[in-house]
Amino acid sequence: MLSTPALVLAMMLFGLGLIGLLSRRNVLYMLLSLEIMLNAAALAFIAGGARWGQVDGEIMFLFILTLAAAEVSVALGIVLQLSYRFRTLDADAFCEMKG
Amino acid sequence: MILQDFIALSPILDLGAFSLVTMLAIAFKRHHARIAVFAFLSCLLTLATLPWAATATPRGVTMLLMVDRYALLYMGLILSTTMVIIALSYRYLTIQFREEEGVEEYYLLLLLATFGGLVLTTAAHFVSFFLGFELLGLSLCSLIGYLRTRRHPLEAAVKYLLLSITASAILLFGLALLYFESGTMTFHSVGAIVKQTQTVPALWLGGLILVLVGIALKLGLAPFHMWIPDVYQGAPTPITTYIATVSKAAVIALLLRLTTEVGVLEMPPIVHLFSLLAVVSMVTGNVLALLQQNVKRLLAYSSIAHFGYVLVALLAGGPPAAEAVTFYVIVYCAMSLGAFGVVTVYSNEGEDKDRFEDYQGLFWTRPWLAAMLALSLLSLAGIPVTAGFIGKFYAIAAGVDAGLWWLVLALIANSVVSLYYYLRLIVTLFGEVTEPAAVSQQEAVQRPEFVNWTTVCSLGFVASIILLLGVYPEPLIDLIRHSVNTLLMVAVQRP
Amino acid sequence: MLSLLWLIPALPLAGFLLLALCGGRLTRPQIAWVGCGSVGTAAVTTALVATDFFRVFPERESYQQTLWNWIDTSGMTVGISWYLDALSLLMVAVITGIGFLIHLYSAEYMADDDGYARFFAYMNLFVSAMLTLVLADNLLLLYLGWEGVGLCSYLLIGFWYREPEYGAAAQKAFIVTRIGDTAFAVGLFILFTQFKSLSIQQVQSLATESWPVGSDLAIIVAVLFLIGAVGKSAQLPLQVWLPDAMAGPTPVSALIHAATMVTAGVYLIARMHHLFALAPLVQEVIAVLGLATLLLAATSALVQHDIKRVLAYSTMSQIGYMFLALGVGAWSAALFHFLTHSCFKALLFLAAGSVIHSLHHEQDIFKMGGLRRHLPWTFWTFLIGAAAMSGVPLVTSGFYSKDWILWSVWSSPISHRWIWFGALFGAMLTGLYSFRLIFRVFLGEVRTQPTGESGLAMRVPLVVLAFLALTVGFLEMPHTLGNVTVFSQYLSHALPTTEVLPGIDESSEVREQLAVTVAALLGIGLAALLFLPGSMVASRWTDQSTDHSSMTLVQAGWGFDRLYDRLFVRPWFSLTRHSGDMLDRGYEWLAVCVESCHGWMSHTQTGHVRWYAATIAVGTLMLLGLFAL
Amino acid sequence: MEVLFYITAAVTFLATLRVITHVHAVHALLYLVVALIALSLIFYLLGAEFAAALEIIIYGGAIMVLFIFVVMLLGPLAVEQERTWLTPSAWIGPSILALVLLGEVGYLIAAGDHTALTVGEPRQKAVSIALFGPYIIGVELASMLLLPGLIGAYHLGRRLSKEAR
Amino acid sequence: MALWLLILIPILAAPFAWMGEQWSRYAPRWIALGALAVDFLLALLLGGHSDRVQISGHGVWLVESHLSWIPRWGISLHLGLDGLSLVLILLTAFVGVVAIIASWTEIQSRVGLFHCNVLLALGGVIGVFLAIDLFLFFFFWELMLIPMYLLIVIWGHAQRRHASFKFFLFTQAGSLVLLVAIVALALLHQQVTGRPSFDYGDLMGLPLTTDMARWLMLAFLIGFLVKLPAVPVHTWLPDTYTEAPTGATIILAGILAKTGAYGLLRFTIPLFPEVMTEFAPIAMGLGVVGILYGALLACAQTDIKRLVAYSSISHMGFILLGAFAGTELALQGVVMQMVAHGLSTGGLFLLAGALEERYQTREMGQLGGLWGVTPRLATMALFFACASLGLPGLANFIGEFLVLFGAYATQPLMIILASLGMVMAAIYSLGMMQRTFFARQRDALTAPDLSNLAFGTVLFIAALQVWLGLYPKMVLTTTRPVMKQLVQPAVASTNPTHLPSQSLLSSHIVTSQGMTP
Repeated sequence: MLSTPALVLAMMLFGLGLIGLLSRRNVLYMLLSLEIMLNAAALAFIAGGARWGQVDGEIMFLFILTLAAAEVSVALGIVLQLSYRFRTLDADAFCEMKG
Repeated sequence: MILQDFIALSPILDLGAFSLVTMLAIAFKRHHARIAVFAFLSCLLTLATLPWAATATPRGVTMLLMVDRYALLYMGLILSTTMVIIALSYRYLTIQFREEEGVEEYYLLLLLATFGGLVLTTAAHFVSFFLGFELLGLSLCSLIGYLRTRRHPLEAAVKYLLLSITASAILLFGLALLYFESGTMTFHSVGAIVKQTQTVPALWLGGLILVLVGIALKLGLAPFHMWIPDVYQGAPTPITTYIATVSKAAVIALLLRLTTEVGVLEMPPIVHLFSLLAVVSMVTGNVLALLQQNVKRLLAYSSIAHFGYVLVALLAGGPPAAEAVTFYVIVYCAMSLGAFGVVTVYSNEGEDKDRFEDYQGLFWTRPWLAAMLALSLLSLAGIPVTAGFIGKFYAIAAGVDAGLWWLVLALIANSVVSLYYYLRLIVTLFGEVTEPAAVSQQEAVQRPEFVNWTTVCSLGFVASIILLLGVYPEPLIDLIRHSVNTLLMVAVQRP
Repeated sequence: MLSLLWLIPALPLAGFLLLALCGGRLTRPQIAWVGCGSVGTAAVTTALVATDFFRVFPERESYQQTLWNWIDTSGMTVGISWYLDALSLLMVAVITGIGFLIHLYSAEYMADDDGYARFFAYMNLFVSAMLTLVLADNLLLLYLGWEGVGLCSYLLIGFWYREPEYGAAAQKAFIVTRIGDTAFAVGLFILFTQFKSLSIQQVQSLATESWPVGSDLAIIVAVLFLIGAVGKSAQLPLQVWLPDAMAGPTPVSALIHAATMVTAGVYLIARMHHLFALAPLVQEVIAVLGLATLLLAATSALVQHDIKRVLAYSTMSQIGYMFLALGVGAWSAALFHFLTHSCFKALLFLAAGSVIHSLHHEQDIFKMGGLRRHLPWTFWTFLIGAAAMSGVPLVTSGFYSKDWILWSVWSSPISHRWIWFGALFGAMLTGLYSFRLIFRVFLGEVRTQPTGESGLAMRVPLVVLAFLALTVGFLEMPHTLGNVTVFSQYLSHALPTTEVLPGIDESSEVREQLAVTVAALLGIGLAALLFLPGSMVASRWTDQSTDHSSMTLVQAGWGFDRLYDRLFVRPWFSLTRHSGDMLDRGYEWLAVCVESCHGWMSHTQTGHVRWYAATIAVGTLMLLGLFAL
Repeated sequence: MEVLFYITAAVTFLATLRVITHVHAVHALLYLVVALIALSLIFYLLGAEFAAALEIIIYGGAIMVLFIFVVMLLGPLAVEQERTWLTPSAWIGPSILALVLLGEVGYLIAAGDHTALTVGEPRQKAVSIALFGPYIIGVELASMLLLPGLIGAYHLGRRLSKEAR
Repeated sequence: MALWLLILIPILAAPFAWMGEQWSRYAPRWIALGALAVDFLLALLLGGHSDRVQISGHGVWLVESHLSWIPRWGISLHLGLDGLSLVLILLTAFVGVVAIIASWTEIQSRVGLFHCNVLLALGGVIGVFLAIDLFLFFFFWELMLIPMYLLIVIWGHAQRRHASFKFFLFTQAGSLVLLVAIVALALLHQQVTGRPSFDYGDLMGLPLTTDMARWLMLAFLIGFLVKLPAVPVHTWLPDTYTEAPTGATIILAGILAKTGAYGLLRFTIPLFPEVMTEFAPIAMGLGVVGILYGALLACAQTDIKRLVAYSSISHMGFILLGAFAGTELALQGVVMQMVAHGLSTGGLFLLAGALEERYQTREMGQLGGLWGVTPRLATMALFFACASLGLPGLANFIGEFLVLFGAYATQPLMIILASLGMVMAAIYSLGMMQRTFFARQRDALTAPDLSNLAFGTVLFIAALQVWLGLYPKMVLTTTRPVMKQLVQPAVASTNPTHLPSQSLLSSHIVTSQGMTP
C-alpha cells in the first residue's frame, strides 16, 4: 500500500510549508506556504482514506478545499488593504503593536 | 433526518436561516439600526428555541453533530453573549463608521461566527469540528479587520489570519494523523480504538497533540499565546470582546467534549501536556500583564492566564471538571463582557481608549462606568461577591478534588501575581484626575451618544449577572450539573 | 475601722484622678490642698486602721480585705485584696506619714512651677501605687504596685520634660528597673505554674511544704525575685539608674528615691522571706551584693560634686546595709534600718532641697559654703540627718539601726567575718562623706548668695523629720544599751527572728558596738581633717584631686555606666540603627525579580508575526518531542 | 506503480521546495501549480480520482488564479518587468517537472490498468452517497463557510468610495 | 435573623452614608455612627438576653441562624454567635466608632464614600466573626478587603499605592492558601460521607490522616498568620498602617488583625487537634520571634505610625503564643489581648493621626516638646504608651500576662524570651514619648489641642482600658465556655507525659512535683 509513503510525503510537504511560513517575509509567500500546509493535511487525509479504504478522507479533502477557497479570498482582501495602508507586504513591517 | 433531528438542530438551523435573511436584507436595503436589531432578534429567537430543542435531546444528528443539554447550555451562553456584544457594537459602530460605509455586514459576520460557535458546541466529528472551527475563525478574521482603513485593525487581522490558518493547518494535520491511525473520524470511536487496544500508537498521540496545539492556539494558551495581545489590542473592541468570550467558550465546549469522548485524560502524556500548558499559560499571562500600560493588552494577557486556570479545572477530569470548567467559562464570559464593555463604551472615534492614562481618575468623572470596570476586574481577580470568586473556587475545588496539588498551588501563586495588575488598573480608576485624562474624559462625556440605553442595559445586565452569580450561584450550578451529565453519558443514541 | 483599709490606697488615687482630670481648673492652693490632703487623710486613716489593728489582733496576725476578684478564670484567681500585717502596716505608716510631710514640703517647694497640678497628681499616684505594693495580698497586685511606682518614678524624674537629659535619666530609670521587673515576672510565672496560686501567703506555705531547702526551683525563683528587688532598690548590678534619677525635683528624690520606692526591694525580700529561706545560697548572694553596693556607693559618694548625687549614692549605700541585713537573715534589722533611713534620708533630701531652693537651683557643693548663718533651720536639721546617717552613737536613730545590722552580721551563722569588716569600713565612709557635705555646704565662706530661709511649709517637715531621725532609734535598743525590743516584738509575727551564732557572748557584742562607734566617729573626724574649711588638706582636695583619672572613675560610680554603655547600649543602638526589616527587603527583592522577569518576557512580544509563527512551530515540536516520542 | 508514486512524490517535493525558495511571486505560483498537479496525480494513485480532479480544477484553477490576480493587482505590470520575469530560469524548472508529470500520466493512460489502484466500487458514487448521506450537514456547513469568505473578501477587498475618487 | 441584622445594618447603611454626602458634610458621619451604635446595642442585646443553648456538640452558640445557600457544595448561610464572637463584634462596633471619630476632621474629601467603605468593611468583619460555615466565613473574609483597600488607596498618604498593593497581595496570598485548605476539608467530608460540607460542625469531627491534617493545618495557619500578622509574613503591616488614613489604620489594627486571631481560635486549633501539639512549638516560636522582632524594629523607627505598627506586630506575637499554648488560661489571655490591643492601638493611632493632621509629619525627629503645646494629646499618648508597654492595671497587661502565665507550663524557655519583649516595649514606648512629647519644643510646632469629641473618645477608651484592666471579668466570663471547649480536645489527645518540653526549667518542675506529697 502506498498510504504510508503518502503520509510521509504529506509530512515532508507540511514541513516545507512550515519552513516557508517562517522564512518568507512577504505575506503573499506566507499565504502560499500555508496553502502548502493545508494541502499536506489534505494529502494525509487522502492517505488515511486509502489506508482504510474509506471515502471519508476524500470527503474531508473536499471540505479542506472549501476552506482554502474561502480563506484565500478573505486573505487576499486583507492583503489588498494592507498594501493600500502600509504600502508594503513585508510581514515584519506590521509591528506597531507589541510589548 | 427525521423531525426529532430538526427539532434538536433547530437552534443551528434558525441561526443559519437568520444569517441568510440578514444577508438578503442587507442586499435589499442598508440600514444600520434595523440590521442591528434584526441580528439581535435573530440571536434572541434562536435562544428561544433552546428549550424546545432540549425536548429532543440528547440526540446525535447524523454522526456529525451531537445535540445534548450540554451543547444547548453552551449555545445559550454563546447566544446571550453575542446579544450583549451586538448591543454594545451598535453604538460603537455608529461612531466609528460615521464617515465610512458598509457597516451592516458586520452583523452578518457576527451571526456567522456565532453560527460557527454553535456548530462547535455540538461537534462530535472531525468534519463538524473543523468546519465550525473555520466558520468561527474566518468570520472573526474579517471582523477583526473590519475597520479596514485603520492600521491597527488591519495589522491585527493579518496576524490573526496567518496564525489562525497555521492553527487550522496544524489541527487538520493532527486530525489527519488521528484518522490515519484509527480509520474513523468521530471523537468517540477515535478514543475507543485506543481503549480497545490498550496501547497508544505514537502517530495517534502525535496527531492528538497537533489537534490540541490547534485548540491551544485558538484559546491562546502559552506558548501559543503570542497573537493574543496584538489581536486583542488591534481588533475593534466589541470584536475583542467576542474573541475573548464566544470564540473561547465555543472552543472550550469542544475541548471538553473531545477530552471526555476520546478519554484523553486517562493518558499520562496528555495529562502532563495539559499541566505544562496550564502552568506555562498562567505564568506567562500574569507575568506579561504585570506592568502592561494598555488596558486591552492587559486583559489579553490576563485571558491567557485565565485559560490556564480553566485547564487546571479541566485536568481534574470527570464530572467535577466539566462542571467547573463550564462554570468558569460562563463567569469568564460575563466578566470579560464587563471589562471590554466598559472599554467599548468609553472609546470614541479614532483610537480606542485603552491607555492607562485615559482611565486615570475615571471614578470621579464617570463613577458608574468605573464601578463597572472595577467590578469586572475584581471578578477577574476572584474576589467574593463577584462571579469570579465562585469560578475560582470551582477551579480550586476541581483541582483539589483530583489531588492536583502542584497545579492548585501554581494557580494560587499566579492569582496573587495577577492581583497586582488588576489592582494597578483599579488604583488608576481611583487616582487623581490628571490633565490628559481630564481632556479625554471631557471629550467622551461631551458626545451625545456616549451612553445610551442599549449600553446601559447591556452593561447593567452584565453587572447583575456578575453579582448574582457571585452571591447566589446555585440555580446556575444546578443547570450546569444537569447539562454536563449528558456529556458524560457517552452511550446515547448514536446513528 | 479595719474595713477602712481600702481607703488608704484609694484616697491618694482619688486625689490623683481629681488632679489629673480637673487639675487645669483648680487654683494653686486648691491643688496643694487636694495633693496634701489626700495623703494626709490617708495617713490619718492609717492611724485609725493601725489602732484598730492593734486592738483586734493583739498578736498582730494579719487582716485581709478583698474588694473584688480581679482575675477569676481558668484556674487563676487573683483578687484586688489587701493584706495587712505588722510588716505592711509599718510600710504603710512610713509611706503615708513621710509621704505627707514631703507633700507638705512640696506645696511650697514647687510653688513656682508650671506643672503644679501635674506634680501633685504624679505624687499622689505614686503614693497610691506604693501603698498598693505594700498592701497587696497577692503577687500580681504587688506587681501592679511595683510597676506603678516605676511609672511614677519615671514621670517624676522626667518631670521637667523640656530637658532632654532629664528625659534620658527617666527612661534609664524605667528601663533598668524594667529589666528587674521582667525577671520578677518570670518568677511569678514559675510560682503560678507550680502552685496555681499567686497569694503571697499561700505560695510561701506551699513552697515551704513542697520544696526542700536549697532545691533548684527555689533558688531559681529566689534569684529572679532578687533581680527584681535589685533593680528597684538600685543595688549592684542594676544600680546605675539611681544617681541619674536625681534629675527629678528634690521632694521626689526624697520620697521616691530615698524613703519609699527604692526600699521596695527590701520589702519584697522581707515579704518573701520564707522563699528566700529555702535558698540560703541566694541569701549569701544578697549579703555580698549588699556589701559590694554599700562600699561602691560610699566611695562614689565621697567624690561627688552634686549635693543630690552625694545623697543618691548614700541612699544606695544605706540600702546596701539593708540588703546585707536581709542576706544574713536579720529581717527585722533590715526593716529597722529602713525605718530610720526613711526618716533621716528624707530629712537630708528635704534639707538639701531647701539649700538648692535658696541658691537658685545650684547643686554643686563646690559653689556652696557658709550657709550655716543664712539657713539656720536647714543647717541644724541637715546636721541631725547627717549625724543619723553616720551613726553618731547613742543620740541618733542611725546608730541603733546600723549597729543592729552589724551585730547581726557579726553574729549570724551564715555570714563571714570579712563581710563584717567591709560593712564596718562602710560605716566609717558614711561618716566621712556625710560630714564632707556639712563642711562644704554650711561652713567656710559664702560662694553663692542664698535668698534666705524657706517658709513654714518647708520648715515644719524638716523639724518633724529631724525629731524622728533622732528618736525613732529608741524603738529598738540592744540589750547592752537599754534593751528595748519594741520593734522586733512588733515584727515578730510577720518576720522570723534572727538566728544567732551559738557561743556569741555579750562581751563580743560590746566590742562590736565599740568598733561601730569608733568607725563612725573616725569617719567624721577624718572628714573634719580633710574637708573642714581652713584645714590644710581641704584646699588641696578641692582643686586638683577631682581631675585625677582614678577619681573620675570613682566619681562615675566605678564606671558601670560606661561599661553598660559599651556592653549593651551601644550594641543595641547600632542594632536598631542598622536593622531595617530584613524580611521586608526579601519580599521587595522578590517583587523586583518578577518585574524584571516581566521586562524580559515582554521583549518576546515583538509584534513580528513570523516570530509568533516560529514560537508556534517550536512549541509544537517541543510538545511532540516531549510527549509523543 | 510504486515507482510512479515515488517519482511523483519527488516532483511534488521539488516543486514545493522551489515555491518556498523562489524570489519571484509569479514563478513561485507557477511551481505551486506544478506541485498541485503532481499532488493530484498522487491522489489518483491513492485511488481518489474525484479528489484528484477537484485538486486541479479548484486548487490549480480557481485558487491559484485568485493569487495571480492579487499579484497582478499589487504590482505595476510593466512590460519591462514582464520581460525580466520571462527568463529561461523561470520556465525551465516548472517545464521539466511538468514534463515528468506528463510522462507519468501518459504511462498511466497507456497502461490502462485503472482499477488496480482503486478499491472495487466506482469511488465517485461512494463519495457522492457519503456526501449527501451522513455528511449532508458537512456540506451545508461548508456552504456556510463560503459565506464569510465571500462577505469578508467583499468588505475588506474594496476601496472606500471616497478614496477611489 | 437577628444575626443577619448585625451584618446587614452596616452594609445597608453604607449606601445611605454615601448618598448622605449630598445632604450635609456631616450626614455620612452621623449615619455611620448611628449604624454602628445600633449594631453595638443589638449585639449587647443578643448577648445579654439569650439563654445559653448548646445547639451542636461543637460550640456553645448563644444564637444561631441556618439557611440554605449552595446545596451542591453543602454550603449554607450558617451564622452562630458565641461568647468569643460576641466580644469581638462589640469590639468591632466600638473600634468602628473610634475610627469614624478619628477621621472626623481628617477626611474632608469624598466623605460619603469614605464612610460607605468603612461600613462595608465593618459589615464584612462582623460577618467573619459570625459565620460558622467555612465558605461563608471565607466569603466575608474576602469581602472586608475591598473597602479596606479603597480606604487606603483613595484617602491614604504619599506612598499609598505601594502600601495598598502590599496589603492586598499579602492578605490575598494567605487567603487563597486558606481557601484551598477549606475546599480540601469539604471534599474530604465528601469522601467520608458522600456529600461535601463546609459546615463547621460537620468538619469538626472529620477523621483525617496525620499527614493530611498536617498540611491542612499548615495552610490554615498561613492564611491566618498573614492577617494577624506574624513574622515572617508581617511586612505588609508597617507600610499599610503608616500610609492608610487614620480611620482605616484604626480599623486595620484594631479589628482586622483580630480576624486572624479569631481564625486561629475558631478554626485552626479546633479543626486539627491531632497535629496541634506538633505545630504548637513552631507557632509559639513564631510568636516569640514576632514579639522580639517587632519590638526590635519598633525601637529602630523614627516614624511614629511605623513605630506603633511594629509594636502591633510585637503584641500580636502574644496572641500567637497564647493561641497555641494549649491551656485555657493562655487562650483567655489571647481573647483579652485581642480586646486590649484593639483599644490601645485604636487610641494610639487616633493620636498619631491627630499629630500627623496637625503637623503634617510623622517623623518624631521633627516633633518634640509637644507636652506643653497639646497637653491633652500628650497625656493620652502617655496613657496609651503605658498600655502598650503592658502596665498593670490596664487591659493589655491582663492579656499579656494571662498568656504568659498560661503558656509557661508548656514552653518555659519561650516565655522567658517573650518576657524580654516587655523590656523592649518599655524602650520603644518611652522612646516615642520622649522624642515626640518631651524634650525641647520646636518653635514652629503650635497647633490646637485635641477637640472635645476626640478627647472624649480617647478618654472613654482609656476608661475602658482601665476598667478591663481592673475588672476583666465581663470579657473573661463571656468567652470562658468557648475557650474551655477549645482546650478539651487538646487535653484529651495529649498524653500528660508529653506536656513538659525538654527545657531545663520544666524538668525541674516535674521532679519537684514528684516530691510533693
